[in-house]
Amino acid sequence: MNAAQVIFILAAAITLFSALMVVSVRRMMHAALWLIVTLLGVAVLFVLLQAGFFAVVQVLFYVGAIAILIIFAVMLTRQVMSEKAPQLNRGWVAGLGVSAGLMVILALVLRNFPGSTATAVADPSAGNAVALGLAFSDPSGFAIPFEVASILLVAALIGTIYIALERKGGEQ
Amino acid sequence: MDFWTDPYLFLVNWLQELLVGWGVPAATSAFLLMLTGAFILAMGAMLFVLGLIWFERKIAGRFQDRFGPNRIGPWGIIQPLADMLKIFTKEHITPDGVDLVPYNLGPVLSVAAVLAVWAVLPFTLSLVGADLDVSVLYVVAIGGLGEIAVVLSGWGSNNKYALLAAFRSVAQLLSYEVPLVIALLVPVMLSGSLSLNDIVRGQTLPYVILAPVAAFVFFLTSIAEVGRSPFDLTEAESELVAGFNIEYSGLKFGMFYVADFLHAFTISLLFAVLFLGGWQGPYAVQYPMLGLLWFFLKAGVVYFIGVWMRVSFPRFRIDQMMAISWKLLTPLAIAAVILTALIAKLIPTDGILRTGSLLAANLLLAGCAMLALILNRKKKILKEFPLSAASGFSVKDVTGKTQRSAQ
Amino acid sequence: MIPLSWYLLVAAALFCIGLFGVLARRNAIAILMGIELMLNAVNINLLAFWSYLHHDRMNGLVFAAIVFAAAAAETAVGLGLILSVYRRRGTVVAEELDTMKG
Amino acid sequence: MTAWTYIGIFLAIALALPAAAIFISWLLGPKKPDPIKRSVYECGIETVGDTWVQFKAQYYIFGLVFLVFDVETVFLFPWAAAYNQLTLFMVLEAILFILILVAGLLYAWRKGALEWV
Repeated sequence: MNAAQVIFILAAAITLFSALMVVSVRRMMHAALWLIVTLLGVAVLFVLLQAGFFAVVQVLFYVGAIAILIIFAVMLTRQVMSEKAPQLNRGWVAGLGVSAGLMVILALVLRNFPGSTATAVADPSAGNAVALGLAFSDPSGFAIPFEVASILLVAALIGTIYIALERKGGEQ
Repeated sequence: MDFWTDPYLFLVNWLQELLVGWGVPAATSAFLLMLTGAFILAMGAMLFVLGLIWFERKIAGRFQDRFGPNRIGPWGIIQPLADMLKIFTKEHITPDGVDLVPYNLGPVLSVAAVLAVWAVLPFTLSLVGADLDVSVLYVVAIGGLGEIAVVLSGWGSNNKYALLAAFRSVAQLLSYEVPLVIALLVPVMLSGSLSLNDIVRGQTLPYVILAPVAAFVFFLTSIAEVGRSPFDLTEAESELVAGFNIEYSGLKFGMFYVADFLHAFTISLLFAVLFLGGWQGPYAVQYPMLGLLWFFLKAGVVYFIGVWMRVSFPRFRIDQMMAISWKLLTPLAIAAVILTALIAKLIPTDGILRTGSLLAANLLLAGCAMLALILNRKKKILKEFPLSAASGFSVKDVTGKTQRSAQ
Repeated sequence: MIPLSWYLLVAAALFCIGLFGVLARRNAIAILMGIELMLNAVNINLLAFWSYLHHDRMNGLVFAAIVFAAAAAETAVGLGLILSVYRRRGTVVAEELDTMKG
Repeated sequence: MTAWTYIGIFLAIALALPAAAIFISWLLGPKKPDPIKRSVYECGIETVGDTWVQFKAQYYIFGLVFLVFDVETVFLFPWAAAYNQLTLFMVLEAILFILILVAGLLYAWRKGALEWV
């Protein structure tokens, strides 16, 4: 039970507990704050996987941008009455059944997955950002996804501005 | 490596041998040393703020032609300590309907978000907290946590004005983080690594000479990120009462105050690391402790300029502030990145030619930005006072129609 | 050391919690948060496989970076839609948006 | 890995120090609760309605443009870190990446999304 395993168990417990709170807590603002705790827990898991760049990007991007955007959205659509109404729709039992079933299936698949006993973690230096940068830019590597990602982002930007911007003219 | 050349490393090794001598296994002794080192650094930063408060109040006094604190102790040195003791014994008033966890977590997280930056700052050749290979991004990510602290305290205090002020402040922080992050690309490109330590080692020639535009953008955006001087709309007295920290009293309010000062000095440390060459200086390699002196001197100069701006500039309106970030600083930062990327690749060999062309390109870019500003200003003036109505002045009445005055 | 199966189990659990959030919550923004959890679970899996089995090739890392971009685009457009629906219908509860129902 | 353990320790201490200071100050400070003292500060006027305020979509638009430019940095920082080993063609690729995103910014500028209404 060395230090890494203790940290892993702690981080995994915090992540899963706060994820459960995200889906079950009544008030939307609290759900958003629990989501931030989940994202920080996942960042700790990335550190344990020797992917330091992704841990920092996770905190910078998810906690710094997406969580704040969700909090803005929660603020923009606040209604006093909807907080008291039941937060789960009628078919929530079916939803619980489906996800529990999926969990059992995944556990079975993992049990006889050959690689799951692999423990040898190779040298940590291979996964740093410079190697990723090279992979992203050399044409034989992943240059195409690099450019497609920017087109995807601009499309999302233009689409959302077109939708969300209050046009001065007739709205309803 | 005896005591005189590098006291820090000598001390660490001596302690290490001492602990191992007592039979403490190597791993735990390294852990203990790390723990004490981190504790000393954190306590040092918190106590450093007291000196900072005194330094700023004295300088602000001098700018406004008055003495600043001089009652307690010689030149008022003990004044911040007296303030601290007073605020330590103040009552904590918690208003009703407060959301306890976010309310109390807000001030703690805002100080922790600033303190955590000190973990990766390269103080000297050997004295580095954590030699992280992604420390530039770590610093920006910790800035993101500061925004979460603002949201927590704004939401937790269950006060309409605090909530509104918190979101205006977050909107400002967000729109100023974009040019900050883009301007950070330039030092990373010039030094070829994401680690602050390598950036400082690569700066035999400070990057402020190679990329002055990026340095200017970084300086302005980091001051806006702290929420001080011209960009301090969020807790301006004339605006929304006292911003998001209305409902805090006693030391919790004191914590926001400490976070504000510590953050102001941390950005000057960062500016010194990224653009002024950190501990680089004469004899800094042979005697690393001397590097610490250069580092804090450079940061002090940048901090002085920050205080200078804070005292002399009027406050920006919120739409002006947003316009500056999106319409001036972001295009400027993007242009600086593209310019540096192209030129540093076309002239790969280090030397006068490369620095000269980089400097020229940056100055050219700054000139174009100035020109664009002037033309835009002229266009705006012309729109309001069209030349055609030179004979009589045109007055817009309530309905917006232009009435021509009598000749 | 930590065997790979631990990571895969945690990722699977996170994915199922996210799935439950999507299926059972009435508020559209809570559904979006559920989707965020599922995307994070995918990221954990990608990085776990990269870190344990294919440390030399960059596929896992590049895929995880693209998941970041996809999550950004998805959240931006999703929240934009929710806001404009809220402005027009005045409600954010997913069940009441049934004008397309036959 | 030792760097990350140091970061972990430092974050724990950075959270513990202010919390300890506030706790000590809570112990030292006087505790005289008083209903008037505990009422929400509203420049002296009674608060009207619960604390919820209708926001403009302006906040969301700024958050959105920030989100897109934040992801841009996720892709550009590895490229900037590997800058010394890149050829000119690769540099032009990244500049194309930046120009595409600048097109998005210009669209937002033209549509007036960046105005603070």
